[in-house]
Amino acid sequence: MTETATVMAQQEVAPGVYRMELSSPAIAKVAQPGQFVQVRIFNGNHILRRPLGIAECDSARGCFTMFYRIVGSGTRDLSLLVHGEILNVLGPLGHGFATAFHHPLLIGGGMGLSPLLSYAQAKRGACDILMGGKNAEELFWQSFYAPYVQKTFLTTDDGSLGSQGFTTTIFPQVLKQDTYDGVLVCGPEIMMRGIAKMAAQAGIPCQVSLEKRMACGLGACLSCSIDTTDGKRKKVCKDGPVFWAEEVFA
Amino acid sequence: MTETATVMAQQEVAPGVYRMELSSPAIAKVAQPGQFVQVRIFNGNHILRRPLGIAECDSARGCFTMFYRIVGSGTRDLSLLVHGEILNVLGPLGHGFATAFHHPLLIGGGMGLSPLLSYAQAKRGACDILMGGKNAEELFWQSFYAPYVQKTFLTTDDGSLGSQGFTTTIFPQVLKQDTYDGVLVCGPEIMMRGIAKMAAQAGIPCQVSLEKRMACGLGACLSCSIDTTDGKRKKVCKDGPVFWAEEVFA
Amino acid sequence: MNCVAKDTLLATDLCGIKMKTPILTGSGTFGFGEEFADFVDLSSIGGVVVKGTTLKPRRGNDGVRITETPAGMLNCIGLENPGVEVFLKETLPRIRQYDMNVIVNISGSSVEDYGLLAEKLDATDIAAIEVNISCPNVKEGGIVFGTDPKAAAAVTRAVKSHTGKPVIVKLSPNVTDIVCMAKAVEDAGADAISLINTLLGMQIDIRTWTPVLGNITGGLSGPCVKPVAVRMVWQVAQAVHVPIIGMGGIMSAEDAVEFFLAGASAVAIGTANFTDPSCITKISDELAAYLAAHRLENIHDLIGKIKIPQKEA
Amino acid sequence: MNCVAKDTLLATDLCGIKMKTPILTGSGTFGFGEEFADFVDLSSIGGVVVKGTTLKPRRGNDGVRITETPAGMLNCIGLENPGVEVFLKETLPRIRQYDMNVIVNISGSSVEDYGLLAEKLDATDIAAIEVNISCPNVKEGGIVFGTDPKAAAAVTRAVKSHTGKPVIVKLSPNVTDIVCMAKAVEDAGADAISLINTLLGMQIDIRTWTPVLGNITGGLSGPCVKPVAVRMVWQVAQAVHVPIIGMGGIMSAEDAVEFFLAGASAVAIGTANFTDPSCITKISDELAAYLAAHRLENIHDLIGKIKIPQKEA
Ligand SMILES: Cc1cc2nc3c(=O)[nH]c(=O)nc-3n(C[C@H](O)[C@H](O)[C@H](O)COP(=O)(O)OP(=O)(O)OC[C@H]3O[C@@H](n4cnc5c(N)ncnc54)[C@H](O)[C@@H]3O)c2cc1C
Ligand SMILES: Cc1cc2nc3c(=O)[nH]c(=O)nc-3n(C[C@H](O)[C@H](O)[C@H](O)COP(=O)(O)OP(=O)(O)OC[C@H]3O[C@@H](n4cnc5c(N)ncnc54)[C@H](O)[C@@H]3O)c2cc1C
Ligand SMILES: Cc1cc2nc3c(=O)[nH]c(=O)nc-3n(C[C@H](O)[C@H](O)[C@H](O)COP(=O)(O)O)c2cc1C
Ligand SMILES: Cc1cc2nc3c(=O)[nH]c(=O)nc-3n(C[C@H](O)[C@H](O)[C@H](O)COP(=O)(O)O)c2cc1C
Ligand code: FES
Ligand code: FES
Repeated sequence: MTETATVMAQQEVAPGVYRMELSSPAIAKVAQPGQFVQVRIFNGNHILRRPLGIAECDSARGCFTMFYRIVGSGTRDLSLLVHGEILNVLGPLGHGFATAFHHPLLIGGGMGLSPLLSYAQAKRGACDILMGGKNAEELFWQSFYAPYVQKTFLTTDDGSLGSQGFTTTIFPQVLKQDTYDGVLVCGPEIMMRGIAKMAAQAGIPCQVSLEKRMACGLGACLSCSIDTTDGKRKKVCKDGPVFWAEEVFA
Repeated sequence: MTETATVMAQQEVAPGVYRMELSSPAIAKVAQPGQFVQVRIFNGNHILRRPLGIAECDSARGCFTMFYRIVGSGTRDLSLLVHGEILNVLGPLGHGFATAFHHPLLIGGGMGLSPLLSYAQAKRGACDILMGGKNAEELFWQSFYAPYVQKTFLTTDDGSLGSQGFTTTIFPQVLKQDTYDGVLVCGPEIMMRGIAKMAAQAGIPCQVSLEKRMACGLGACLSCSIDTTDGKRKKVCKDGPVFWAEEVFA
Repeated sequence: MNCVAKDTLLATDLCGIKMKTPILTGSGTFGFGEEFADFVDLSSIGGVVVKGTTLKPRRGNDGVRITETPAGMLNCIGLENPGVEVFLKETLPRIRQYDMNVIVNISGSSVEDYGLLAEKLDATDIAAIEVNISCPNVKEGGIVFGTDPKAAAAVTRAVKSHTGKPVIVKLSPNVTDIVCMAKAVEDAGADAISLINTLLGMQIDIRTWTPVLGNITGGLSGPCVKPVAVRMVWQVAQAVHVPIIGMGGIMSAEDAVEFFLAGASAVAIGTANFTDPSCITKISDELAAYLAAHRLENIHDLIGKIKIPQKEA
Repeated sequence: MNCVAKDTLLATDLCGIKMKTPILTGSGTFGFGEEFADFVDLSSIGGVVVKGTTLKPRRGNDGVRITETPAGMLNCIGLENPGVEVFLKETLPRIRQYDMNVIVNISGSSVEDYGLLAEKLDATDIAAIEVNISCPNVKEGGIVFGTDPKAAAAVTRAVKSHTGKPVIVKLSPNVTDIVCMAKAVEDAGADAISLINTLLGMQIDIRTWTPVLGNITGGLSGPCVKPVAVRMVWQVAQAVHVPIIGMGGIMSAEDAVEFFLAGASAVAIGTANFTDPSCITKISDELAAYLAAHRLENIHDLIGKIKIPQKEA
């Protein structure tokens, strides 16, 4: 469905990273953790919508939030919107994370922490989070996760917060500290591949959330096709964005 | 010169007709009656600027106003701007009306009344105005002219205000009532031609203000070329928009 | 406006295809129709031109497949499709439920391919075949046929001789003389002509110094190409007798009206489906409103009705 | 950044023309330069390509000459110009004061016209001649020469044989095979190639049902055509050895960088001058800043430096 959504709040949470809250009751009501929306910016500059993950959902207030980083003209124009302005939102789209886990470990890097947040929120108290970023600044996410997760593990490339390294560096240690029945990952592909491999070795089910440029978001245009390990073609927008790791990583 | 101008006020003065006040000190300082500006709307939808006449000028406050009718996408987008938003203005452009007249009659139809207003204002108390419109609603101009002119003559196509007919219908009568040393006309071409012919017969110097679609506004692109009666080509943007009637109407 | 009025205003017949509206979807932008079923009542539109179909399945191009451009987009999907056999066995039976005109867009790498595809599709209940000789994104996409009038005619004849269905030939705008191409396929028996496919374009990432698209170049579509498309429809309409399906940048009923005035008998909506998935319904409604406001009784009263002012002596 | 740095970064030599920046103005969009003297320091830019000049004066087309389109515009000025004699006697002496590279864009209706124009211009101090074989708006605008490689070569040879000045040939994008056109004019002696002139387009007024433009069709320019222009520059750069002047929709230094990466040795700014009359200065400054930020020493380090990823096996 498409819905005209009003910007309720917008705030720069870290340099170049914004959190936008939208009033969008129909979408907020049915969204599942890991799903995304395709936003249409009405300033006349954009023929294509932009896919953004749903980060937090407040179905009672009819609102949801998105976190995004400015990387080009669409996200820049988005960042200029102020309270009361409108967007059009198509969604919720795609398949989110499996919800059957009891105590999953969420692993996110960069903006990948956005869709995972919706999972932490939906499974309040069930998850631990392992988050990685370039530096302390990029880990502003802590405060957003705090209300929903049990344990938080931090890594930064430069060691300015948590342990130095990547999420893949400390993942084995984290696994030793607790028993997880699932690992849900979202971040750069190289990180997801790394985690998926280790999770498989540890025998823990693993889901990953992929990104590909999208036009329709509905499975029609084939902009977002990927190869799956069984030799088929799948569409990130419709069959994903969340896949079982073994479906997509050989 | 180009200047970034702030919208100080915007108001719908008649159905589909807007008056916009811009803070634009550099332009307000030097603008001559009958000159125009090329406005650039910053919403990403417009490659070309739009030419609009300068209607009132307040050099002390550094502001000028424009009146425009919504006829297409540019004027529509202009009408959506609110106090505090910005435009870019290129101008003042072209040659305005001759200022040497002592008691000229201004004749305007429709949006042609906009550039004439700047003349009435500049020659405070010197001019009479003959205005024509489809109906009473279109003659909202009266109140804007009132502070600056001596006599006001009104005609409407439907007779709902002033005498019924066109400005050309009552022009001969108006000429009998007073002695004018010049006639300055702006409106539909057919009206300007009619008035110019009668003014010539009456032996009164006549100036007309023309409109042609414009791209550069600087005499460079030749979008706005017209034929003159001496067989030359002139540019409305640079050589005009005001011409002596005999220069352009055979 | 009530439904009856709308139906009468927009109903049309395009080389034998009965259509509720003269508005189709552009191949490759609307999947098989079913993907848009939540947004559009598929039985109420003119028809769905499905994604380009080839003899064998194709996985399409690698890397980035779309990118936005000023007032448009580039794509290099590369004709990813399950192949005609899967289409016939799985897709067609599945989409039958929507009660819509299905037009199948076909691409081949040889004249024989086109003939074979036509033969296979002939035995079905599809409404028509659209012959794509203009896909700029794959060598096998027929673009070689789309730039040479003789080859285009050969493909057209091959398709015509293998099917009794209406055959629509979709031309490439990347040619010097579109009229010559149109005449060649008309003479070869085309029942209608689709205009335009995408213009060949390219975008370069100035951060990485690499082409943005995986296939380096791609096809340009959207409002940016509309002036070129309207011009080609107008040129071709004066030269051929078969109906034209106009497309290229239609975002609104106003845009569609330009194509009808230029001489298109129907239009197709492509890129706009990405901007607004229910736009085809809105465009139909607004088109009906435009016709009503102009006191026209049917879309035919608009087709080719452009008035060309006579030059003064 | 100080001026010295900017000068070294942008200074270039284009087939013998010494230019302070690799940025020219597009013919027909910048008059004779003088109209923009209040907005641009004319002596500091690469050069001014003046409005298309013909043997005889031309009054151009009647009616509406420009209209806006999505991310672009159509024009049908129709080569209005005072003729080469007036240009030589009045314009050229007048604009000499600006100390700028003057490149004269010429159009003719026969091969002889082009030869004659070149001969007349040869005796002056202009920097180069740009041969327009691509104006879509007048029969005499050379478009017939612009779509046929043999005719294009003949025009090029005629100009070359009448002048010792650098000869730039400006090609039309309205062709099936731009590479073939480029090679033809290179073989005929062109010293450089300008790409692209406008795409032929059309707009219809849906209120009056008439074409918006007085000449019915017009030339499309502006950001909407940029993907097509970049693609053509890239294709031609791989096939010819002479330098290319790239143009079509450049609004910013980022846009210009795309053209340089694709293989243009210089660029020209057209339509953008209407959006912002001082844009050429801003684009030069931003281009210098881009080069500095990428630690490049001169614009040459950017030209043709696109990286084409190797396809995986
Ligand atoms: C399912 C999904 C969910 C996403 N969720 C988020 C999120 O929650 N927060 C967030 O910051 N980003 C998210 N992204 C990425 C986001 O869509 C892009 O950053 C955005 O579209 C860029 O738009 P732009 O106009 O600013 O950039 P453009 O100027 O269009 O491009 C700049 C760069 O952004 C990347 N990009 C452009 N379009 C896309 C696209 N459609 N998908 C992926 N990358 C793209 C490319 O690398 C490109 O070089 C998500 C992407 C997908 C597919
Ligand atoms: C020197 C000059 C002064 C002007 N002063 C005023 C003024 O004070 N108030 C006012 O309301 N209008 C004025 N105009 C007309 C005004 O420029 C157009 O109405 C405006 O540009 C239309 O823009 P648009 O995007 O809304 O319309 P578009 O969608 O571009 O076109 C709609 C219609 O407007 C007309 N039009 C479009 N562009 C122009 C243009 N550049 N010049 C003339 N007509 C055009 C055409 O008839 C067209 O069919 C003036 C024009 C000129 C040349
Ligand atoms: C993503 C995408 C995929 C396309 N795939 C096809 C195709 O498979 N076959 C075809 O004939 N045209 C294809 N086209 C072209 C469109 O059908 C249409 O001709 C073109 O996009 C112009 O219309 P538009 O501007 O409304 O999109 C495709 C266009 C897009 C944008
Ligand atoms: C109003 C206008 C007039 C033009 N006149 C000429 C001309 O006389 N000769 C020529 O070779 N090109 C002419 N052109 C084409 C431009 O020089 C340029 O090739 C084209 O507009 C693409 O660049 P742009 O998108 O930056 O404008 C003209 C373009 C415009 C918009
Ligand atoms: S974005 Fe269109 S199929 Fe996925
Ligand atoms: S608008 Fe360019 S010359 Fe008048």
